[in-house]
Amino acid sequence: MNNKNLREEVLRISGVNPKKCMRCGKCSATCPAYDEMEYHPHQFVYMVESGDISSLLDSESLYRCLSCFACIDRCPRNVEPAKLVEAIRLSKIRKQGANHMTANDVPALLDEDMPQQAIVSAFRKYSK
Amino acid sequence: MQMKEHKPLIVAFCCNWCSYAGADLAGNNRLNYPAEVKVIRVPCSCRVNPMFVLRAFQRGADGVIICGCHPGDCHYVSGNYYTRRRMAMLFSMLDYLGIEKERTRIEWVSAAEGAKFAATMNDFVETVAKLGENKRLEDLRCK
Amino acid sequence: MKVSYFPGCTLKNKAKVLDLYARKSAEVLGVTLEEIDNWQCCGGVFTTARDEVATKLSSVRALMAARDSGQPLVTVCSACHNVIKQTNNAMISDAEFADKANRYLSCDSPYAGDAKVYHYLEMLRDLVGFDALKEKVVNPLNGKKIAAYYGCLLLRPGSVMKMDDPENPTIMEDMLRALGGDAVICGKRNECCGGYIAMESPTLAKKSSNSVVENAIAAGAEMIITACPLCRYNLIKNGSPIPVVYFTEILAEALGIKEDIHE
Amino acid sequence: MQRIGVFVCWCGSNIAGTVDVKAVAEALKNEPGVVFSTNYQYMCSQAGQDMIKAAIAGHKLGGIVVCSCSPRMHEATFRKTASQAGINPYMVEIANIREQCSWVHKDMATGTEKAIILGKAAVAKVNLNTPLTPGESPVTKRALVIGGGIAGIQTALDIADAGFPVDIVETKPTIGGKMAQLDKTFPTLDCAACILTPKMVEVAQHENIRIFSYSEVSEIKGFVGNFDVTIKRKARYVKEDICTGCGACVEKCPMKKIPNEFNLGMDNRSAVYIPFAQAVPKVATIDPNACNMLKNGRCGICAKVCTAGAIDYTQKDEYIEEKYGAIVAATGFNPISMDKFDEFAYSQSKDVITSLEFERLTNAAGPTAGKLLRPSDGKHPHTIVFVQCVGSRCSACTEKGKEYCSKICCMYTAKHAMLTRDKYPDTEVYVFYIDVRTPGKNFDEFYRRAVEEYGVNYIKGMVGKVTPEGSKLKVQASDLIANKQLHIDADLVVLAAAIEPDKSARPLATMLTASMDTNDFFTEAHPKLRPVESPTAGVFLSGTCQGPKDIPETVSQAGAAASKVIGLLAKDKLTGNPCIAKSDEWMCNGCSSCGKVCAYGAITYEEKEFRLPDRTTKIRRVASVNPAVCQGCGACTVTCPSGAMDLNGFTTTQIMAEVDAICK
Repeated sequence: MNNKNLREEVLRISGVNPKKCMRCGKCSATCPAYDEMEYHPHQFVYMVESGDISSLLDSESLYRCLSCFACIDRCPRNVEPAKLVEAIRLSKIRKQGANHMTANDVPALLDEDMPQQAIVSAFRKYSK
Repeated sequence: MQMKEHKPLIVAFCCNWCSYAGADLAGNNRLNYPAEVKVIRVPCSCRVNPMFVLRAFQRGADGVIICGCHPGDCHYVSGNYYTRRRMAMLFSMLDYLGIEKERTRIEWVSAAEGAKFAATMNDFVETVAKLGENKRLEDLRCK
Repeated sequence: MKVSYFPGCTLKNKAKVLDLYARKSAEVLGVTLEEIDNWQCCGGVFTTARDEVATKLSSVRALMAARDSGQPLVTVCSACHNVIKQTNNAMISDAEFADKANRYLSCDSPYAGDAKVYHYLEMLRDLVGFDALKEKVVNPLNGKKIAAYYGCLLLRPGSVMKMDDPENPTIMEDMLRALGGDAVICGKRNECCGGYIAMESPTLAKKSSNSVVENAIAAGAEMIITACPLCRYNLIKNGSPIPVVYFTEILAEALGIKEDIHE
Repeated sequence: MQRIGVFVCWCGSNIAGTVDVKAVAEALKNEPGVVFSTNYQYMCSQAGQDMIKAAIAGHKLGGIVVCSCSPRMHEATFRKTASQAGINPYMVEIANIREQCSWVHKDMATGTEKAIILGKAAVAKVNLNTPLTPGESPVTKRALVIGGGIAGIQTALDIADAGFPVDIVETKPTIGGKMAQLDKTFPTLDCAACILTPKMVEVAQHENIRIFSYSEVSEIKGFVGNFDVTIKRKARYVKEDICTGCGACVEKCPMKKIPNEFNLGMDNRSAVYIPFAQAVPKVATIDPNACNMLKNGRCGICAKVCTAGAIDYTQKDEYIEEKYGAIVAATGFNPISMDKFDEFAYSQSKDVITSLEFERLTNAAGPTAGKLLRPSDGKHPHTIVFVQCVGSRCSACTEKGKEYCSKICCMYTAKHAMLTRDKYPDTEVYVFYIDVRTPGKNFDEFYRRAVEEYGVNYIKGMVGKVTPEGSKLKVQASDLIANKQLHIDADLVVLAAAIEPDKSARPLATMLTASMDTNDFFTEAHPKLRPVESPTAGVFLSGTCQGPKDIPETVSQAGAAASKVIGLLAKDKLTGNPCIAKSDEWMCNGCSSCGKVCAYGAITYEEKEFRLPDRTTKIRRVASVNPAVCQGCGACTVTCPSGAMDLNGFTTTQIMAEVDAICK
């Protein structure tokens, strides 16, 4: 899919209008996963707006978002960057064989105290 | 036999402060539009009683257009908002009565928009001309 | 008073105490938690994608069950609460999604978001009342300095959760005060612990969790309470020097029923 | 039926080039009522006008139609002509056959045809014209200024200097407003008090100005030139005319722990207080919520120490009524509440403050005597973070903050940052900004000086979270240009809170029937051309009640509002526009529909006694239009369900006649 169609798809899935962004950077200022990301929340918004989705699709940043909704709550313009991250991640992992995490990966990542919630959540975020 | 070309009759209500001045500006700039358009000056588009529109159709008008200041720019603060709401109701009723939606129009023309006034009138006359003569509501006793 | 109860996967396994104390405390407070039949896992996180339908159906089923029983739906786990409340909101605000979800479930009466969803804390505040709770306290916490840790899922997105001010919440502090504790307010109480990233990037989870704990200790806390099993796991796993317990544990303790329960 | 004369103008070749003017004059001769019809090269010329006058006299004309250029051009001219010839000026109608006919149609046949129709419409209308006389109303030569900040002060001084009496109503015990709280002013850095207090004194001493401090407007009736206003003078429990402002009572008052509003609660005042040293009037006020004597009768120390005998615990609220010709709203602004922005920890830490609080902290008369000290521990802060746009430029759907730019924050933040670096060079200062907006004389230069000369760190980005930890404030922010997340351990965080109109503005607007926008700023009569007038006649706007403004803008607007007031008060009588609404009392059923759509509050309702045909009387509620307030838009005429409301000069029958004439 070319970037333009991808952009349309991401906007449709997320329901986000990146044009509302006034480029204040509060999303990135509030993001707890910032340092782990190659592209930061404000860049997601800007890159989706300018149609550069492919770079985002190939970035590990997709799996670093914690879905903590801080950027959604604190954005002064109601842009909701986390919804864009989610939409792009889904565009990626919905493709066959593109799962970021498989059942085989899990045992190595577990310890005995880890709550089920973590595994369920990670699966929901990382695989289809 | 060739049909005689129908010349539509258009009544345009223009508010004194924006649209009537816009029509004057179209004249100043010599921007042509069909002579079928006859302007009636009102202080504000909100002075246009739906009865006036009905009366025009009753007397054989083929189209009625109401022009006012842009939303938010009304000389009388909020008059054009009343117009917009009243005419939305009236136009849908007229549509129900069989007067095509295209025969009625509401347009915002500022005093600086002479070109918009001319373009709007050209377009409106062309649209109404395509629909042909308006027979609905026409009261033949008035003829 | 009877309410429908959605415990969730973790409360049946790693977080049994959260569940157990929630039920026992509710009993003391005159509330019966009626577990929904055949509930299914909520999925842990709500997906904000508008075209994701299947992943939200288990929540819709739980909501339907609550509606049919005519009772509010109560959850204890932050994650379940978040997913179910957001799903309920989507059923109200997103007609396209609601239509699809109802078609999938093809039941007699479509679900239109009518069930009322409460977090257990909201139940304490709005249905029981903190004043009534205070009267039931037998072992007051004697001014113990406790920091309430909300994490992210309990309060956000604020416009959907509508539980408390997402930046300046008071609900857990008010509960602590009702129980006779000294609520210590720490600024990081509504920052993320790292959540499920613990699997993918333990370093990030460690960083997030440690900053929360450090902040609580700097504020003078001797203990941290939380409503989320994953928060508790992350804080403890990453070496919190002060105890991190579920809010239901401290509740049961104050209500004087902790000793009755043997794990 | 009128005796109508028709005058067709050639306008040289402007009309005659595409319209057969003779044919038009000929065609209109046969219209009902027309007894005379002619054409001439230039009707607006002296000769043309003389021709009209002669025809009016010669043919005993009652009304005239001039087929010429746009009425916007020469309607006034021909009305004057008619008036000089002895007929009512409103018996003139213009058929616009130039701008809307000859200039836009190329073909002589169609041009002529249309000109005839336009002429017929004008004849049809003038047949229904009636003589109209503009109403007159007297003007009370006194102005009321509501709000005693710099806007109200300047407006009052300018009006008073022109020789008209002015009253200022101020809710606080002193005039001065927000400017009195400021330290220095951008971009010149002169001290606010040094330039404001002389003006306050001038107000106090001006023979034409009365100050009603600690007072509120409680009722407004009437209309332009004739407002009846009730002012509530709240009991201050001190006789204003006797108190010398010596301060003995303040010193001896045992209740000393009352949060001081003037210093935004950063220090305390006593129950009897004078807000600040240069207060005008310099009179003490007793806070009834704090005073023991007033609460439970146990104290009375202030009365004992007052040598002037000014204390009066029995004082009651007093209502005074006064007439005014013009009212100026100058209600000002307040910073918004920071309640919904607690990611910046305003409620959690004393060291997170608003910019207005920062002003007090750096003000020599402030709680720290001008030393920049942290409110929590009184220590000197070494790292200060300024956050801009807190609550400004927020999307409406976030339901917190304001959509507009508050306009003044960029500049005062630059000022704060610069002054901090100037006084305390060891302090590290960061300013987080989205955009730096500096349109104003010497504004950008000022901001650049803060950066280049004073070494303020301007960072493009926003603060996401402030976490108090120990004695530090952990600031997490983004640096968008470096593409980094920053973590700064700050000692003080200053929030540039958005400003909003004072809460008293909305009830005042209701009393004035003045319109407001969705943000509760007063709406101006025209956004470009009448920026200091409210759409409601006789009501004027001064300062930030109309929109965010800095001091020079406020002062210029205050002066402009004053000049409008002076222009109004200089008239002995107001001549109205006679083309206004009128209600047929026999048809009116008092339903109030017209009053609801009137943007000017021109319509009131009264119970009126009617004599019925059977000689009984009946009291009915009917609408009545105030001719001094009505602007003649006609909104009420259309909304009236019983058809009782009509508009002079544009009556329903007149417009119907025009429609008929066009469609014939």
